[in-house]
Amino acid sequence: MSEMQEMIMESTEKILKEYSKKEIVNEAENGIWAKELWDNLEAYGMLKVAVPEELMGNGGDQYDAFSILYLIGKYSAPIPLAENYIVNKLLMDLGESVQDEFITISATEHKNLFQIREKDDGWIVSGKAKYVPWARFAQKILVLGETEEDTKLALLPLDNAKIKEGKNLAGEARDEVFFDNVYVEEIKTKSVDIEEQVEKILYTGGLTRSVMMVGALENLLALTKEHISERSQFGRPLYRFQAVQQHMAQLAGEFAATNVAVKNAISSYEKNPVSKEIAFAKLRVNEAIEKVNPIAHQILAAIGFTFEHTLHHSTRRLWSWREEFGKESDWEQIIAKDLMNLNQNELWSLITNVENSSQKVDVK
Amino acid sequence: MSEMQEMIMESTEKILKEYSKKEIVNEAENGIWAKELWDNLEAYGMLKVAVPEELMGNGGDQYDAFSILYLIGKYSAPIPLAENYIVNKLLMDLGESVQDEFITISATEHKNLFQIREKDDGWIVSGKAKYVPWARFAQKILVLGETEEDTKLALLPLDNAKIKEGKNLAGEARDEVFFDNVYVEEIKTKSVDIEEQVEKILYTGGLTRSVMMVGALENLLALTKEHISERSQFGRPLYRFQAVQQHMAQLAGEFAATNVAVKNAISSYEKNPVSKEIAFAKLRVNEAIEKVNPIAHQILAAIGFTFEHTLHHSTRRLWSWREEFGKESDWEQIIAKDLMNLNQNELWSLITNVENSSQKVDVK
Amino acid sequence: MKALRIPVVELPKETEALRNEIRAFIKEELESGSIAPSCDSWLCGFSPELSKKIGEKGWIGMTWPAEYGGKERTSIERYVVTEELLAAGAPVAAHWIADRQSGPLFLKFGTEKQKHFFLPKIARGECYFSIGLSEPNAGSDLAAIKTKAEKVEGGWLLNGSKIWTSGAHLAHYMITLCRTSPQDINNRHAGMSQLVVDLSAPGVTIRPIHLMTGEHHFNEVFFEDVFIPDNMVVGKIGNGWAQGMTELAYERSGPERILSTYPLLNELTNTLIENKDEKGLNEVSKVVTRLWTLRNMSLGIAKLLEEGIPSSLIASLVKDLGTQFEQRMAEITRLLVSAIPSINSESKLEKLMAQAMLQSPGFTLRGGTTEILRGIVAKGVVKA
Amino acid sequence: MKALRIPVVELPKETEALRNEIRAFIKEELESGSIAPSCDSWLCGFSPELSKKIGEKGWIGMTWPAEYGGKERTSIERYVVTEELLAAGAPVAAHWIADRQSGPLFLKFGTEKQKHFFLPKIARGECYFSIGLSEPNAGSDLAAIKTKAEKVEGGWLLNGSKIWTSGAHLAHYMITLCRTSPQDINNRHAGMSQLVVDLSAPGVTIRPIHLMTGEHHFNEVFFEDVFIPDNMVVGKIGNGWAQGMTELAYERSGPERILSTYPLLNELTNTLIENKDEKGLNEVSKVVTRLWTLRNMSLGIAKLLEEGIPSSLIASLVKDLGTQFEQRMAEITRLLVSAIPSINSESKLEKLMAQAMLQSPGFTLRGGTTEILRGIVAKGVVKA
Repeated sequence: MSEMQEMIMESTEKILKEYSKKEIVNEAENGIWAKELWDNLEAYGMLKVAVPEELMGNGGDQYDAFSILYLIGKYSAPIPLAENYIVNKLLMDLGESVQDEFITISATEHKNLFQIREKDDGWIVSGKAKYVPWARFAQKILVLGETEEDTKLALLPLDNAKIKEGKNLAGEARDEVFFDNVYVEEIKTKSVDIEEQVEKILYTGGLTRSVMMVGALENLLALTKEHISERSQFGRPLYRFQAVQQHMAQLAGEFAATNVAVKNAISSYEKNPVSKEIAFAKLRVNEAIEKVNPIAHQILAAIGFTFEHTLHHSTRRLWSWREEFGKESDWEQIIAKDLMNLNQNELWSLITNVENSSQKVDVK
Repeated sequence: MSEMQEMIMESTEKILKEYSKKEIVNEAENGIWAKELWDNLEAYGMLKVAVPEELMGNGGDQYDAFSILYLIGKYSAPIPLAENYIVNKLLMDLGESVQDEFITISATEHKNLFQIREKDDGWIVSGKAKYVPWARFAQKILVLGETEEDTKLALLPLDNAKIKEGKNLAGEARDEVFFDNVYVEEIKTKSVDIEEQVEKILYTGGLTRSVMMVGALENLLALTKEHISERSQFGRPLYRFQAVQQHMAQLAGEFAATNVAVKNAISSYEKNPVSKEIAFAKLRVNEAIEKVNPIAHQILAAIGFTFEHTLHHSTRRLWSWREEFGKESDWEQIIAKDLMNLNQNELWSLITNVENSSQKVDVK
Repeated sequence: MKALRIPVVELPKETEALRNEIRAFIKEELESGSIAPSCDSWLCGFSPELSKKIGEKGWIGMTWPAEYGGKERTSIERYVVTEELLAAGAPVAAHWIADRQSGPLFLKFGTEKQKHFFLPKIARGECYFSIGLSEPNAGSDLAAIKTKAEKVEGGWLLNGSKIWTSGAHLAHYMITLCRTSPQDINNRHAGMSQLVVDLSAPGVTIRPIHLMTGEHHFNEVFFEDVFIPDNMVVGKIGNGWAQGMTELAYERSGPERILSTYPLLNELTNTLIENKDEKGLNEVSKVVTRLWTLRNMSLGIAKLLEEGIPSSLIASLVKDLGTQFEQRMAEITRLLVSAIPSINSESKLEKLMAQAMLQSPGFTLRGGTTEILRGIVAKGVVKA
Repeated sequence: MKALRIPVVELPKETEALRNEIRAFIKEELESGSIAPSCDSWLCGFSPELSKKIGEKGWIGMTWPAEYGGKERTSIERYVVTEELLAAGAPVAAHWIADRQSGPLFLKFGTEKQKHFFLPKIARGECYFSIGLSEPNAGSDLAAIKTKAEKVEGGWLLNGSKIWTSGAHLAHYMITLCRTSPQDINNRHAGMSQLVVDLSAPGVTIRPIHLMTGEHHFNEVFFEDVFIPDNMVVGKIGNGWAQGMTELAYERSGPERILSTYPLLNELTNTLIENKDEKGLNEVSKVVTRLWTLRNMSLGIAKLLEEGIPSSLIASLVKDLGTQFEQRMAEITRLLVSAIPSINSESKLEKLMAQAMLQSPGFTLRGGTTEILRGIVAKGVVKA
């Protein structure tokens, strides 16, 4: 880590410790916007990391952005920073400046394009998006749509949209957004290839979730370690029990594995935002949860199962985030498609990232 | 258990202790027929249990037969008693007398019917059966075949068949049998419905394997218990280690579960030889192996991994038998078919075996 | 390995009529909208209305002698009733503990007066109990409890606190394990007794412990000089540990250790059948197979209990396997459907998934953790 | 949790050429029929011919100084060589221990004479070692070993026995951990030393231990007044335990803890691709994902080792995860294909399945059992 990066991490962690406390997380789950947290991150320039200054960003690279997201996960920060970064990335890649407002993004299904029709000096928009992160708090939404001429990425103001509130298992806002023939005077649109955008959203979103999940895993691990170090049972500290040790080692293993996986995926992202490493990472992280959450709750026992304790801030987020931007089956299919294109005995080339010199194959 | 049953079990166990010793099992894996074992079981009438006297059997019921098979599994007895019982059952159900020779049975795939054509005063037989249990030691083979007129169960002498020797992971003979236009003077045949026979062979065979597997599991459990009771490490008996206890409890759990499952399946068999209980039992027993074998080997460590120890007699049989007469996917499909025919909220009726009085459904 | 053999139970034909009676009852309740199926309904589904109706049907305390309001039916019949109610996800939490555990405890150890006082009320579905065992810093290690009662004239003065007592804020009484003699290091289980605490008595304070779901089922209960009259001692003073262990035998292998997430399995199966999803049903067939096996184990133990052959070994074993099964249900489901678990979803499946997932940590903790149970099983096997 | 963070390794472009060189070499060997891929080839595949060829290529002892026959290449390059050989299932058992463990031990603790004597021979693929650690009744508890050496003129007299020594019947030497001072109850690790035993010396008896597969890889080795000259002591007398533990660091997180069953995964993938089995490949994608992750962990630790930052915590952790992975491979395979594992089958897949299954118990035992490793990890995490 460079000095600059260390500074970013330190500042972020300081803000999170102050403004993403237990009580704030709990309140946010009841629908209250964590304003101070968001505003502080904004004030420190954290919302526009990894965007060049000429596009109104604050510079830095994707590694910086994902390092911040890791902390977001670790502190269960109840704000849509990941969505903000995804939108930044899409705009930036299209050569557009990033915005000052919070913009959310619609689901990634490309079967459900928004309909955008010219009318008078404005536009009529129809469409529906389910499970939109934090929509109720957003000023605008980035959607995939089609006009009479072509397919577009469109930035729609949410003022006249209907929003039906919902939430995921972690109490994070996941709303339904309806545009029912809404007249909009001005829309920013950009012609795009839909498949390509959908893929980029899925992979970028998948990577944000993977990174946040490993952050949450770090917290889970820390809480577990603290618990077994401090508590005793049958007259012995918990960490001395072999059953506890066997559990703890498995948690450590899953953390170390997912940590390596996402770091490798982040490394790949700058070169290729739809790299196979991202698919591997999200799948690997998702798979960890089935093991990790029950073990952590088993070790922390009744106490960790209470609202009072903060373990559930992490475990419920892990349960929620694994469903978002691709669950296991989605990523399995993506990877399996690559496998299907291999020649005989070529799996090893895919794993090592080195093609056999004697044969050439197109491996994404 | 009745007194009669206890006597049968005691005699069988005595024979097995004497004639299914470690050395004999090892020799059998090298292709030597366990003659004394077979002959003694024959002498005590064990080969024709569960067949009424009028069909040349020795009486008793299926519970007796399966109790004997349980011991066959427990002592890794290297003889085809299960196949012998399957053949007895098929013959008996067709009203035929059981035979004095050892008859094996061909695979259960009904796509591969043997071709039986009349010629002069005899028959010309063609066909091929893979993975036939103990074929090299059999006098005859029971196959599914077709003549010009209809489909038949046919009892073919093996004298002129070609046999290619093979074996399963437990070293049990699993041979390929070819009849290449072989002339046979006399064949016993019986017209049958092929589907029905295939189903009966699969279910009966599946039940024999399930029961033998639970027998083998008992041996595995006993060896494990003995090991942890007698051995020490780091100055403490093994059974005092919590990690060992957690393992041991899981073995005990799988044994108790599979034991109940097969007992319930045996209970159902007399009434319905293709009962859903048999499907449940084979699937449940099969599924146990993935857990049980690694745990037993882990507990017994290096010693249990040697040829010298007898643990592998059981573990290799468990690995082999789960592949025979239906692996997991086969039985899953069978059960899933029943599930597909259920009405809404009717799963509970299937599990309890009590149909909702308000609706009637055909559940096998 | 005789100790691990569980007998086959052929349910008597008569139980089919009983089963259908219960099914008809539940159907009516469902259709009238008075109940809705939910996961873990024996802990989370508190409905005095339903409990009273069930009492009226004669399905509480049904094995008890008629003189105490019982119906003198068999344990197997009781088993049928409980499993039908649980499979339907009916809210039976109110009377659950009293029926399963407190009633039998009175029958076994209580005075005639206690039996006549408590049992008929319980059987009517009007009197609810909770269990006072765990204390802060004495989770799995029950012998470490510190709550104590001192002898005073005509009774005992109780001081201390209990934690994780489910339903204490709704129940009428709590059977409380406490020390009636000072702790003895050489005999950690000596000097304990069981007292019936009236939860409305002066000196009792009940503080809610909210679960991570936000729900309130558990409580911390504090006793400050709570007077317990002598006639509210259960059994013998000093015999509390042994009595409490007997009590545990009733709770380890019942259908509630298998069926807590059954409503989800039912809904999953419904969904897959509707979608004609063969691949999904292949997976469900494994789940059904496990459930079928577990139920046969649980039933077999019920039969053994009825015959007076309790076995903490196999009961612990079934609880371990059963609660693992319950816990995996949500995980299995999410891989077979495209639904996302959400507690406020309009989809029944998504809602049940969320319940099953959020409640899942409790299954393998309550009534003996997995690790404790496996220790019991392993030691039992080595001794067997 | 810094202790659990493993760095990302970007392999230098140059390693691609090396990789392709090895692949070409293996391809030739496969095509000429001199080798056939097998599971667990680093333990079971003993081929002095191949080892010599690999030695000629400069791929044994490749990180060692040139004066001892090494090629002075990086650990990462060595990693590439070993993983390519293992992935191909090449029989590399003959030189494996000497290259991985004995050579580095000499480099670190050996005398100049020892280095000049042993290392060039090892690097040529002509000199094989085995490890003498375990003894009967001292499996995981190595501190309990009893084999001892007594000082005599000009050397030591060795008595005792070692068990589970792989390849002792084929190797030339064994590095033997033994007691050179009597057992001290207060310091169980004191008084041990490492001696090089010439396995052809008088007094050495090698008894085969056949595996349950019937194969002979392991041995029991007995020492009866075996004379070990002073110049065959490795490092310092009394420092054997510490030296031996250093040695273990080389063996815990290498590619051989991940790839023992890779030939099966490769063949499974081939089969499913050939069958255009999408569902099967979905399952394989999970396996590939795990393998990709494990490899990145293993590589990251290799980099840390190269930088002189050994960590028994993460090395143990990777060995645990890696060997679990290896062990599951046969189980995963059998559910995706209709093949039946059989050691004498004509089908490559069935044969590899049988190898992977029959060898599987060893993966999580050798070089530290799962339980021991997890203990190390847990203690490391608590201390971290």
